[in-house]
Amino acid sequence: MPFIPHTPEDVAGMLATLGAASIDELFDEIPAGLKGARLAGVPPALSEMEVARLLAERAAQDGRPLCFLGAGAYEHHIPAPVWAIASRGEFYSAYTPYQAEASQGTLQLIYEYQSMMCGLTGMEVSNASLYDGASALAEACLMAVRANRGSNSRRVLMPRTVNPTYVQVARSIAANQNIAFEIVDFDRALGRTPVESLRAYGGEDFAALVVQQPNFFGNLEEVHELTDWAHQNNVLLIGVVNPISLALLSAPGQWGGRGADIVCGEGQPLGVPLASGGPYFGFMTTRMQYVRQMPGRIVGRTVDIEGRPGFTLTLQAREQHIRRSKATSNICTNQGLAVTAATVHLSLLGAQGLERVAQACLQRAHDLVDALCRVPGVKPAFGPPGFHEAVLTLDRPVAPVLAALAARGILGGLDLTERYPELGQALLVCATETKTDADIRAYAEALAAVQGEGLRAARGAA
Amino acid sequence: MPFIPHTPEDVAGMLATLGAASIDELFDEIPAGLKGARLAGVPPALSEMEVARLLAERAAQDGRPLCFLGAGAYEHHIPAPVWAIASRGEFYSAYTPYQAEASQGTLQLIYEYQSMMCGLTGMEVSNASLYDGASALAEACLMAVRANRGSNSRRVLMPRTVNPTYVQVARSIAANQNIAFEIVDFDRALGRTPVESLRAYGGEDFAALVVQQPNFFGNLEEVHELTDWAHQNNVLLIGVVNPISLALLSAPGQWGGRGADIVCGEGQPLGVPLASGGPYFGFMTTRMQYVRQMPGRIVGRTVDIEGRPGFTLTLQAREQHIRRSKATSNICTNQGLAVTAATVHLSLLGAQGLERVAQACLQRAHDLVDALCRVPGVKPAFGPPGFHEAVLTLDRPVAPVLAALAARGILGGLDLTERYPELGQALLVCATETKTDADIRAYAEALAAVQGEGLRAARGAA
Amino acid sequence: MAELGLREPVIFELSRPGRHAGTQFPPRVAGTAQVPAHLRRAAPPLLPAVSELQVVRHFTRLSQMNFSIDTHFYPLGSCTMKYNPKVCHTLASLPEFLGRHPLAPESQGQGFMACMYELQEMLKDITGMQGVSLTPMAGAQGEYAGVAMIRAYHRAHGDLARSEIIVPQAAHGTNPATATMCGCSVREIPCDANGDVDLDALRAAAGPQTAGIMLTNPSTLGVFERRIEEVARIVHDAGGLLYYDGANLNAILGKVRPGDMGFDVIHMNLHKTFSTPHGGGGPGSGAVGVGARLLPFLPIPLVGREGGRYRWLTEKDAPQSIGRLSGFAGNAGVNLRAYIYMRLLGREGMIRVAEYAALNANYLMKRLQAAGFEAAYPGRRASHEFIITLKRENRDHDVTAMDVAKRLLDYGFHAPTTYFPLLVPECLLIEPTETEAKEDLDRFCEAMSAIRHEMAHDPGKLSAAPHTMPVRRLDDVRAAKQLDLAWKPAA
Amino acid sequence: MAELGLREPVIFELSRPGRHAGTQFPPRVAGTAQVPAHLRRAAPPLLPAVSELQVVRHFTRLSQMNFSIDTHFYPLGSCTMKYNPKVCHTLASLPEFLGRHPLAPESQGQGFMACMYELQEMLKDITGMQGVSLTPMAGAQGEYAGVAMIRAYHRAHGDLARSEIIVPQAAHGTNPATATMCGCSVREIPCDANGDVDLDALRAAAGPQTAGIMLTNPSTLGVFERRIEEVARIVHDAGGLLYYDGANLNAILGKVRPGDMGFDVIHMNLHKTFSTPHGGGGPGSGAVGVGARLLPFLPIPLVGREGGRYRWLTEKDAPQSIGRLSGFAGNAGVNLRAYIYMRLLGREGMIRVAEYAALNANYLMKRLQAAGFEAAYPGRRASHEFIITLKRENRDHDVTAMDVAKRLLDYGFHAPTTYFPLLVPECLLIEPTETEAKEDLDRFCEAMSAIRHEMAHDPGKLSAAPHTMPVRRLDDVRAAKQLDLAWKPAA
Ligand SMILES: Cc1ncc(COP(=O)(O)O)c(C=O)c1O
Ligand SMILES: Cc1ncc(COP(=O)(O)O)c(C=O)c1O
Repeated sequence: MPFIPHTPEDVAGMLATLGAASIDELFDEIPAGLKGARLAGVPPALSEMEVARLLAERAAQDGRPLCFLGAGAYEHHIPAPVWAIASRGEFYSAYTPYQAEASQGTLQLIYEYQSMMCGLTGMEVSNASLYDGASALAEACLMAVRANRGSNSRRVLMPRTVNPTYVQVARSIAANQNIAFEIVDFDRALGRTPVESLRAYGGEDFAALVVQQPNFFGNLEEVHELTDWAHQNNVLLIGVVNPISLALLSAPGQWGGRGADIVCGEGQPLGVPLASGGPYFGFMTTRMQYVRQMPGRIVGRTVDIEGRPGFTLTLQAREQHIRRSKATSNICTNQGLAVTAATVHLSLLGAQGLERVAQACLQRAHDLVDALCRVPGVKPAFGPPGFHEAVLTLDRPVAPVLAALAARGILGGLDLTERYPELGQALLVCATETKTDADIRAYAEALAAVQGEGLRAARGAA
Repeated sequence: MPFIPHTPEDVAGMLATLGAASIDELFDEIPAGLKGARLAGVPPALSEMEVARLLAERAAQDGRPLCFLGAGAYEHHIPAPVWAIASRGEFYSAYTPYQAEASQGTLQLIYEYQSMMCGLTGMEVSNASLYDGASALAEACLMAVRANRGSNSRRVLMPRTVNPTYVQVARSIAANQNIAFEIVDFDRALGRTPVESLRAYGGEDFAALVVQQPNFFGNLEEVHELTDWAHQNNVLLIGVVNPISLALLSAPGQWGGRGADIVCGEGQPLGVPLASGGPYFGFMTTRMQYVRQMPGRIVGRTVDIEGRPGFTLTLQAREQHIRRSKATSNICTNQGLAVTAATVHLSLLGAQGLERVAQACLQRAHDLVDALCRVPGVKPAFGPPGFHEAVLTLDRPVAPVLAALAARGILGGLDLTERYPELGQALLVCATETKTDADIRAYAEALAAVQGEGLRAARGAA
Repeated sequence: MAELGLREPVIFELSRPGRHAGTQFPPRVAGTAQVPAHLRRAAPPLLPAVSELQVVRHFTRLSQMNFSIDTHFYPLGSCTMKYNPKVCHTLASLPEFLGRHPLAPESQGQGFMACMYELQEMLKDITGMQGVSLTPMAGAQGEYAGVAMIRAYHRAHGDLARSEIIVPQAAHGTNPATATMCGCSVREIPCDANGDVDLDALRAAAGPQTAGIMLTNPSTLGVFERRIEEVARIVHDAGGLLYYDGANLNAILGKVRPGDMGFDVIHMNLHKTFSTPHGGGGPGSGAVGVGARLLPFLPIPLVGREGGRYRWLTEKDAPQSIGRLSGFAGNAGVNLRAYIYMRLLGREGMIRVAEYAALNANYLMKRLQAAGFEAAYPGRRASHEFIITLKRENRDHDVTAMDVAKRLLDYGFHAPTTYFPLLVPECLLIEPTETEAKEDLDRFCEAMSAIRHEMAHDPGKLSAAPHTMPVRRLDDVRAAKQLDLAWKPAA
Repeated sequence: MAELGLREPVIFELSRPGRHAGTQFPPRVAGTAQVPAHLRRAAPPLLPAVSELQVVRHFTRLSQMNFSIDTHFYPLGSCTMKYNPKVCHTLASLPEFLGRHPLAPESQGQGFMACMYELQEMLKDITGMQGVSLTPMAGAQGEYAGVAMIRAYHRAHGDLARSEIIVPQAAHGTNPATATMCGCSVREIPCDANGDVDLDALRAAAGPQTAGIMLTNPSTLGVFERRIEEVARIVHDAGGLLYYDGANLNAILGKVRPGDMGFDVIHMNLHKTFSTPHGGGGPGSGAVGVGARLLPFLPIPLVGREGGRYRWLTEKDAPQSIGRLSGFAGNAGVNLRAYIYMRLLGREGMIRVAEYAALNANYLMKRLQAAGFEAAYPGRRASHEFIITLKRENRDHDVTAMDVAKRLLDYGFHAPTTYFPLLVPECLLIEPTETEAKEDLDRFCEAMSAIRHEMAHDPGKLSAAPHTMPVRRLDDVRAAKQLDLAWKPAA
């Protein structure tokens, strides 16, 4: 029987011990009328060999196009040791480390992870992960409302330069607690959130201001000014950051005079494959003063009865299994395995490697924008890219161009036309350190060809 | 520095300890005139990311054709746990288990492996592996010459139904010790070695007779008769067997009245990927009475000073590191990792699974021969396949047919024309449990198309 | 210098300035792109500087300090720690799957989407539901989705007053926490002495303020709620909806379907029943299934099928959806693993899961009872799990459930869940799962018997346990008081 | 019942009739194909019947009983236990590489063959040779190929009397064993007190019967043969050829080339210098390189390049070849790993290997000397390895090199090579390799000092060591006397 080790003798012996005539008898407390599921919709069992072949065929269907898509999920080199280690059975098949003494491996790893995330973001404490970047922002908003003792507001200032999907998710999760988002517009020329646009909200009461750095367009926000404005107005500052970019960019803990209050983001760039969108992991760091408002698991270092250092889950009084309806969040299972990968990843890169990656991402985005904007009809929407993404505008509808590129094996970026109509026929493109000169050239040539075809088609039609 | 952990401070401190001014000084015993290699032929270092991309491109070049090639290397389903376990660092990156107490994992595994190989072959003792099937046959011949106390001969009877490459390898390795092979012909109709063909050698002195079961053509030898003949003539019987086939076929230990004396073969079918031919592993089992003539490592079970069972390398007095020029073989490093895979593989399949695989291989070969022989111009060279291989004859030269099939993504088999000219335009095809009805149909259709094209081309030319 | 222990320094202690794993750095790219000075990072982040071998060795050694399914029997109740087939990971890690960008066009996703579509369909059939969404990223988020749908449903019907969620005392902590997170208030109701819901209390609680009830059946008491149809009637009659916490689906797979019991919505912990890994704390996947009434509210995206092609269903297709809960489409890779597992099990295999999970649980309960342990609900069948209460042992020998848990580690077994559900004193919630062999259950019984013997004859062994782990018992109080949550370089 | 130890039953003890890992069985195939009755197996083979979880758990637990590079410092002399980059395994395991049949046509092998061709070229350059064959499957088989080529060369020149191989005493056991295997006789010559070859003895040994000399330089004494040019002259003048045992190439990579020293043929242990894994006893790869004289004799197949395409060179291209040594083309996957490693190192990286290997060895030797240990060749530079002799400690405290080796395990270090080379009494051959950090060398010194202290103050600790491993010291004599080489079911 697949995965079931019982021999006929085992079963007979066990039933005898139970004084039961059949296994089915063990289900005799289920009302007879309810019992029995035919599972007609579940196909018969396949052997591993057959499943392997099926999945290999499905995978082959999806191919391996050259990817210039970003928008929240980024292709990076993942060192081979990362998943060699994360796939080890002792990490892969362990539960949440409830029995600390039998889980020191996972616990020490999480402690190291927390330390690294604090280091990266310049904050004092980190949790052990949230589901993903989008839901982490939702949790950050909920947390800010709880944590901001100086405010009674359930309103959060949300710039339009924040990833629109994140805003959707934050809304899905926070709206049920009557938390509202005040949308803040951006500067059309610069593609960022001018502190002036906040001035309008001066005397009003808000729990928090969200700032994404680099923002959804790949541009850099004036984080220092924005943070200072927030603090001057009793508003907590939630930073949404790309962890790779932090090798180059000001740590949120150093934003403005006092630093951000809550920092969150998507951990995927740290060793987690694109993989159709998950499992990724959300990270969250904050000041020590807010630690009891933080959602999620936290690991602490302590000592055993012999005084030797060891690690354990701590501050569990915030959590659902202890505090139940009064917990800081309902989160329980989080993203341990992805965190394992990220911890190995960060250990391999270190500050120096991360900086090399970040610098390459910055440069590659510049190179990409330069190359694409040499194609007739393509223009940058704003200035040069702030990190690895940028918005371009085309002289024609974006969707057919992307479809034509896809047919040539190139994922050309994200069509922004619906989400940001004010930008016109806009396209968000991305290049990370994985892209070579040849890749960028291939995209530019394909785009030129597609634009040219369009031109010819248009001429033909005229 | 790639893989080197030394910081500048480390280096300075270490050189200071050594009283050396530079690392280069440590090489001052090398005559000056010899020193210095420019390594102009070695390209500059690449990052892991670049190497990964290069290798992915190279792999893509080679593609994944549908494979009906066998001839000593067989495509089988490899359960996912096999390499998940064999790839664990503790197995992958350990040395030969010289320090038994710190290598009980590898040692116990090898003991289990030896037990399984004894079980499969029906013999009493197994070594821990030889390089591959071909070189295992070479070692078996050398061993037989040492072990056959009743013979002074350095001659070995070698049927033509033994894999011709194995014979080449045995010759490369044994000829330098003046061991000669007497080639025994096969029955053209049945494709096997008739015991009558041996009768001619009656009164002569031979150290051993080699019998491959199933033989190179996929046919079954009359192993009982051949073994009895050997023993009647003071000749040791070396069996070359496919380990998967042993789930169905008579165990060599049961061949004839007394059983084979030395059994060897290629272990690849037991969980080792095709992988361009290696690393595979050779296995060898024998009777207890010959254990001291056996080449290779052997693990034994013993006890520690507290009486607890444990495992250790044993009978090392046979080996080069103890016996030096008088060792049974020069073999040292063997194929531990492949053995690890095989041990996991055999544990997963067990006798029942192995029998299912073997039965499927047998049936698939029948199905394949049936399907292909329905194509005009294709005929079986002998009777139905004995295991998973069979020889077909075509009505035209084989090479262009295979090339045309390859262009359609099908590896159609091995061209025997040069090796066995007496068989005419012959082709060795193979089907294992991995081949489905659809695969076999695809081959038959492609072959029909290729044969048809040939026909048309021939007609066109006429 | 001490002999070898399993102690391992914090990775920062291996760090030396100038050391690195340089092959992992990308090649330098020519160019002049720069971050404006005022936005540039002032000092490099505190990260370790170590060699690749140090990284591999450090984390390999850390891994060896874990108990896990691959190394130990792990009967952690309510967690379904069963074998995670290796092939699920192998196949989900095919390069094309790993490399697929979540926003890739549907033309580059038909293979992946086919798997997701079929998974939705299978989960519908298993639960007896009408629609399934795979996006919730763990059980708790599935619960959130479920309660949010219930709220949306009531709102859509103008039923704005329904904001109370009924939760039995035995419920998992995520249930009440979810209700709160969804802006609802929580009304806890007791269970009776047999572990069933107190129907009178339920009747009293249900009313026009009732949004719904959250129930897991079998409950976390390890017993099947026999009057489930009555429960459903009461709640439905009061205008509320029924939420099924499907974390424990392993107990009833192929035996009874939540949809048939009258539930309107269910979340499933694919990372339990469908054996995707726990990874030391995730990832999970909390797919939700709904009956007809809640169909329009399912969280997006869903995979639809039209004319043999698969496509994403989004806001436009589902305007009443409770919306998005994740940045893309949930924990896709976990869903893929669950899909693979389900194809391996097939129909027959799936039915066997509950059967052998129940057989193992009932057998182990019986044997532990025979060894002198007290079952919390001795008159009841165990489901896939059961509770032992040590209140007698606590009284007689002053040992706690925690002592027994820690001592079990020394015997080579992961401890059962302790102190949950909260309403049973000194409890151990034991879930052996179907993938463990009878011999291992027997060995576990032997260990429990040995510990029982120690209670009377060597109680210090228990209170000081564990003795053979990399650390002895840890000081949790100190951990929470003297917070040390991140490594700091020695000043 | 005992507390947890790392003991694990033999897998057959987990076996129960009727148990299996059924998902691994292929689907049943319809049909009537049968083996003739008289050739059919009588009874099923003795193999374990276990579940997939049992297999995974058993072997995972066994793995944890190993020391390995991924878990421990492993200074095993002459074995070059350095970091095996994970990426080599990952990339060699790409599905196309794993799936490629060795007899696939060249059109389905250009990618793989390009790697092999480039590997041949790099190895030529590194060794200063004219041609390289990758087919030998380990060092010893590379040696065989080398000596066989030497014999073939003499034979081709009608020089049939040359069948003696000169081997210095310090040589690895495979050297004399290989010579015998190749039908040669062995003439051992001594080394002088400094570890160099005794030139007078060499002169006396060399003559018309000399086929060649097998040498490793630096020798297994851990020192560089300084008069190598003189050695070469003597042997060449006598009409013999020079064989370089390149197992220790790690010592000289980028510093000096065997071809430049005058060697005619070399084998390389790619599994040492080029960091393919040792796998608990293989696989290896013993590629051979030759100078112009031996080019025609290289074992086949080789990869050739013509007009931008790669093709196999076989019997037809190389009629004088010593032939085939493996069923296909050697340990292709090991060669692929070596290729990947070499591309990662690149030219600069390769030169650094020897530099830092030498730095680590010399540093460790110096520190151990400072701690009171006696180096076998104190006046010499260490190469990549060096020898400590415990003859004094053996005399004064009755401790053996084996005792120290076993005790080191307790301190968390794999033991150095013991009792090899045979000519140094109570020796430890120590090879730290370049991938170990200074701190680890320092910790090793501390352990050795602690053990030194124990010799005088607690000698029983040593003679009874190890104390912390899964087993205590094993009875090797019993193992060889009461042979238990395969599991047998209890009668
Ligand atoms: C009964 C029950 N409900 C809900 C959950 C929450 O699931 P998750 O941890 O995936 O959020 C769990 C598991 O922890 C559970 O056991
Ligand atoms: C010096 C020396 N020569 C030859 C060999 C033999 O190499 P292999 O074990 O690969 O056959 C070894 C390694 O064991 C060695 O150290």
